[in-house]
Amino acid sequence: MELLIFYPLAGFCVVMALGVIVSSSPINSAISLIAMMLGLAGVFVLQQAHFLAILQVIVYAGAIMVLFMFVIMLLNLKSAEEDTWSIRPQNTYVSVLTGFLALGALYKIACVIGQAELNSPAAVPDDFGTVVRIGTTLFTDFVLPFEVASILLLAAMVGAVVLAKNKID
Amino acid sequence: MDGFVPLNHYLLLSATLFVIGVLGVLLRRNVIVVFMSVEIMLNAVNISLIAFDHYLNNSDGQVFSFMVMCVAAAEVSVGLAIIIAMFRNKPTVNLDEFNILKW
Amino acid sequence: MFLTFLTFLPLIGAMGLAFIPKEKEGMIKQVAVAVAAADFLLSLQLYAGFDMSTHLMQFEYSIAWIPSFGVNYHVGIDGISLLLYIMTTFLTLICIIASWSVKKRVKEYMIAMLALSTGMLGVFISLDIFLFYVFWEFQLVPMYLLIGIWGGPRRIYAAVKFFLYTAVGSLLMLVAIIWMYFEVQQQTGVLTTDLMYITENLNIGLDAQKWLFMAFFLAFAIKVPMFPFHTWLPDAHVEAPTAGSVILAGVLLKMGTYGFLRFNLPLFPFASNVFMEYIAWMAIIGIVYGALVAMVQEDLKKLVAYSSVSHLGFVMLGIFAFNHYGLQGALLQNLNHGISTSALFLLVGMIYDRRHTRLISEFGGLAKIIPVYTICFMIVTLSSIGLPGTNGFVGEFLVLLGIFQADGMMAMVATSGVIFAACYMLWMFQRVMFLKLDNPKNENMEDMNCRELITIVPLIILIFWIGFYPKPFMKTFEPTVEHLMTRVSPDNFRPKKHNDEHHATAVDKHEESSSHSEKPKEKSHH
Amino acid sequence: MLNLACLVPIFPLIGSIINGFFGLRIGKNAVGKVACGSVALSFLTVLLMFASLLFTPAEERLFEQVLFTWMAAGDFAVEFGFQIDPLSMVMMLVVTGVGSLIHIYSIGYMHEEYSYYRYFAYLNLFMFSMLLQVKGNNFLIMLIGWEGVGVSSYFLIGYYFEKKSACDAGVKAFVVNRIGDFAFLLAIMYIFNIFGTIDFSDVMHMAPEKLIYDSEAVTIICLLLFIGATGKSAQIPLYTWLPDAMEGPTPVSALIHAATMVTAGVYMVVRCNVLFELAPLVMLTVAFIGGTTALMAATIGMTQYDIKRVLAYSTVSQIGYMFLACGVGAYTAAIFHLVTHAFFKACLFLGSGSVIHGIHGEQDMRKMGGLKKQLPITYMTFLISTFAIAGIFPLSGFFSKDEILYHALMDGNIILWGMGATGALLTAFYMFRLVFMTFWGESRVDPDVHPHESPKVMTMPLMILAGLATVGGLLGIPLVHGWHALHNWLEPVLHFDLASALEHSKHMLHANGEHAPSWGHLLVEPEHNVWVEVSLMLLSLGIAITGIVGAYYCYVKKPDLPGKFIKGQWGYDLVNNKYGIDELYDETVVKPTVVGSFFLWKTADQKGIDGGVNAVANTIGWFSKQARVFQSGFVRNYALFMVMGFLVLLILMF
Repeated sequence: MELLIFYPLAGFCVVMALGVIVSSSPINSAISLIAMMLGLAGVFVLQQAHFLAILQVIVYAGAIMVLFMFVIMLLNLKSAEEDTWSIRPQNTYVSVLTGFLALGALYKIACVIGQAELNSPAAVPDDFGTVVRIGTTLFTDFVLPFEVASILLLAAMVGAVVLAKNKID
Repeated sequence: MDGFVPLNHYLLLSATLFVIGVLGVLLRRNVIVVFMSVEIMLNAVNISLIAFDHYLNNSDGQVFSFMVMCVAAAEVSVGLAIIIAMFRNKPTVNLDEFNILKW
Repeated sequence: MFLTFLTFLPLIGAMGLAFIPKEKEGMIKQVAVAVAAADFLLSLQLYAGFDMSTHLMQFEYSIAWIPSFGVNYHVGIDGISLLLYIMTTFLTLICIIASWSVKKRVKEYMIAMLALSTGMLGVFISLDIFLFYVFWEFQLVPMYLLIGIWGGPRRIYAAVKFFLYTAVGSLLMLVAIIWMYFEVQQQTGVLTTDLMYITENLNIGLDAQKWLFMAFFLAFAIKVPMFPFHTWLPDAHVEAPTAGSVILAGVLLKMGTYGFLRFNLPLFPFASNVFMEYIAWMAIIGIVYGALVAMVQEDLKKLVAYSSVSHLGFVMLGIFAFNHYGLQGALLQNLNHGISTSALFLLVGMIYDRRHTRLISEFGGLAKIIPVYTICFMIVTLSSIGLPGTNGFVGEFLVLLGIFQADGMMAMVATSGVIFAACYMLWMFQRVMFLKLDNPKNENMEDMNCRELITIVPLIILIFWIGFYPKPFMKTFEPTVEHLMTRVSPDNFRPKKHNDEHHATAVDKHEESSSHSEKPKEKSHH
Repeated sequence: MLNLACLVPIFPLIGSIINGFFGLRIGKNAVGKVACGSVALSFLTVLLMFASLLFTPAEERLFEQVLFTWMAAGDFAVEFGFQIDPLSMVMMLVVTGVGSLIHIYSIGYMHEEYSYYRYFAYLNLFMFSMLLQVKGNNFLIMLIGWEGVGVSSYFLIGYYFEKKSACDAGVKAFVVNRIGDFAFLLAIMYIFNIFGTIDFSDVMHMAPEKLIYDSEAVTIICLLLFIGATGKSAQIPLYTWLPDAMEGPTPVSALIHAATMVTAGVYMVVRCNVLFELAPLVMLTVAFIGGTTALMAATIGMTQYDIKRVLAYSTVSQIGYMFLACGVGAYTAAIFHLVTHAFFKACLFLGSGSVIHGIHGEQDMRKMGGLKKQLPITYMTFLISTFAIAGIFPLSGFFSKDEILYHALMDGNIILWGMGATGALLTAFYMFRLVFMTFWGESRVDPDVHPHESPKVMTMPLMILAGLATVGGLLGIPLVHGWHALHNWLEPVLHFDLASALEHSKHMLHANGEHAPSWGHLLVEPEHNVWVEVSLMLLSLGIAITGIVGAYYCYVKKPDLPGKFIKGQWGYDLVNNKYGIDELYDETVVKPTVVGSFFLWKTADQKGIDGGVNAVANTIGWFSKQARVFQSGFVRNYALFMVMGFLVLLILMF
């Protein structure tokens, strides 16, 4: 039952991820990425990580990707920017070579992963993956990292504002 | 096979997505697409974290994923700001054009 | 300890210079001269305290430096290095005085000169191979800077060429050093880089000797430079500033010949004998070749550089004659070349300062306007030709005498270099000093000033001193040569013709037959 | 008294140093005084020494003074020492005596020169070297002087250094001399190899015991020594420098290129007479080279118009006579001729200098003529010397030349005598051609020039030398046994016992297991036949007079005859071009050397060796360029390659 849901979802994610890196237009990439994020949210749900699945949709597919789309629109990008790259043949060779190498590596990884013995999930309590459970952990064991993360976000915000300002003076 | 997805399937998915992300980062010239590929990689890691969590009955991984998302958000906001700043100096998003630091 | 003090005094001086503000050029120069002069005067003390009756190391000082590797700071001098050492301090002083006309980055220049001095002095006193290697490489850097910063238009090319050539050679030497280091540990169980210990205790097989000899040979032959490895020299000389050329000719090249005497001969006596003939021929080719090429040069410095190749051919020939005359002649010729070629470079530098060109065709008729300069130039030229009565002759004659004992044919070809020397030097002299003064730019040239005279006169005095009374110089290396001879003498490696027993050490017959020339010509009829 | 020996060369050295360094400051007068004074002092010292040597018994007339050990290495040790024996005494007397006169003459001759001091510094330096050369007690000291005179001659020839021809001549002289020195150097080394010493007296003493008569070793040594001598003494094949050397001031030609330096080769051969006696083959060579040179130079001398060049070829020719004498073993005759030649040739050169001085620097004989009225003293002295050189009784040249011819016939063979006699004929001819063209006939002098007699300071030396040229023959009165003063004087030096030498050689050959050829015939002394000598004298006198008459006929009676005679003759052209030897050397030696050197520099050195090194560098550079693809400067590319590497590793390792 889970398998039946998992395989289409996983396949969908992989296809969309590939779509991100092969499509020549950044808009297409971005849309593929959104689709992949949504697919991943599904995978999260499968693993009982409901809270994160929601976050995935809200933060990634919502906020981050909107930002991407916004920038793409702002810069008014066309898809013809890859010309110089593909003109040089050795770049193509390198790409293909890297692709094959990646496949080979993936195969190796798969072999290693195949040895993993956990075939079924542990018995999890009901509140696994809920806001309560995550929140408790977050605010007890990981309170310091949490605060640090908030500072990071603050810094990022300030940084982004400063960088994006018209003139730096 | 009792209907559960084995852990290694998740890990394989994670690895595949990660490799795709890596390829994107390495092979694409468009800085925005590169950024997106980074996001793919981050997500791929998230899958692993959550899968392990589920199979080991532990919530720490989810907290980690949470952090990863935080970082991703911060990174994207700053990164895109940098891209905009760069674009102002040189109207292109082709990474090869940004070579003033090249020897 | 005294030796250490002397060696590092210039470096200390250089550090002191670092604290003087660079605007005070006068003060910088004065301090540099003071340090160099002190070093020179103190180094004369070495001669005074030197025991001329022994070949053993003197003024020895040894202290553990890197105990875990068995590296010692071990210094000392013997007859081979004593005069080279004093000459180094002497030429450093002269060079610093001669560098008064340097305008660019005076402070850095003086620091480089003094540091260079320490590096060179260190090479001559090191009795530990590791220490030797450190100094050997150390002195490259200031020299590289001297050429690269204060040199002529193609200075970078020349500096890099100089550096690379030398580095290539010395890397092979490093390999050989490491090999010996491990070998001596295997054989005696002692982990040491001490040269004296290795020389006495290391027993190197014949094939290994050959390889090691080659490795050291390459390093030193490039430095000397011997015939096919010489092309860095003209470039380096032409581009180097005057003082750089002087030091290069006067001291750096001597390090090559010194290396042969300190390492190749004592460490690999057998291989030395095997290669003797080839090296002697290379040296002879160098003599004739250098002279011929010098003849057609258009640039004064290049001419002198090629004449260096020729002169150092004599030195190498003397070393590889393997007899007293040759070795003593080579050691003396080493000094002579340092004196006369340095003087030539100084003199060329002087007209370069005035006219900013060294092309022979730009000059002519200088004898009329700068007579004192002409006299000095003439004397130095004659010394370089090897006129009897000047220093050049004594060394050259002993070398030729030595090689004549070994092989009359070689002596004949080598002696022809004497003719060519006259050709190129006199022709050059004529084109620069004589003929009509037809280049109007030369008309207002000033004659030598007091400072320049100070740099040249001591060299001229030495030219005649060694020419007429070389004994004070030659007696310093007599015992050392004696000792070296007993070690490398070909008789050790050739079967005694009249005796049945072959008590030659460590020789297999195969090598024997392939590598030796016949006995010297008929000695006398009994 | 003989201890003064070391002072003799030192005076001129001091003079040279004073003049060289302070010459401009002390003024011309003082310079002249210093220069002449130093040489005169040397001359006086030599006279004192001569006197004391004269009163030493003949067998003890060998005095060595060792100052210090010059160089020493192993068992090789050279002393810086002097040797005073009759031979060196003669040379010293000639050198300092003639030298003093020429110095005095130079005061007048060079008076107009700006760099007067330089001239005298060189001249004194020359005296120093020359004295060192004739006094040295071993080969190396001799070599110091030997090369020292070469250098001074280089400077003096190139004294007018603004003239290119003068400079070239100087360099040529030095380099050609160096070729000789090269051989000399090899000879010295060979001698040391055999004897273990290079001291003259030791070597000469040991030579009969250590060298086999006519063996390879002694032949090579003597040949090398002789090549050295040909360089210095301007003999075939190394004679070409001497005519060019006439670019120097005339007193220099007189002192260096006539009286003293060029005879050094003769001195050396005589000094090594023991060695040469052991090498009959070389002796023959020496004799033939000498004879050929005498003949050839004389022919060239007949065609020259430059007054100094005629004298130069005459010098070459006369030195050829000396070598001819050496070659037949008549060393006394050689030295005798050396001495008389020094007198009359110095006089001739100084006389020609006086002529040149009198007509303001003109050297071409075609622009002279009829000068005997204007230059009476010069003319008289010149004439006397010319008679002397032509060999007219009773002037000095007659005696010395005759002795040589006699020995050439008796100890040598008829060919050598024939060469000498022909040479004598030619000598008389060209010398009188010179006199007639210069002093007789119509004046062809430039009308603007008013010839004038030279000042006293110049004519005095001329007269003294002419006097010496007249009476010099008394040194060696022939015919009467025991009256040959020079022969008696030199006897201790030239004494050589051939019989015992041959005995030693035999022993050595036997020890080596070889058989000695029979040398018995060598020991037969030719008989001294007075009547042969007298008839030869008359014959040569006749020859000389024939030459003179011939010259008179051609140049006074019918001055247009030579012009007609020589027209279109290939032989004349050949001789006039000096047999093309200079051109031959230029083509076969000088040019190939220069071209070869250029080739070595441009092709072998820059393209070959340096090119090879650069090729290595370029190869490495090429590989680096290929590797540069990996170093694009883009961090992403580096990351790509890192990852590729990582992936490869991953694939390979797991």
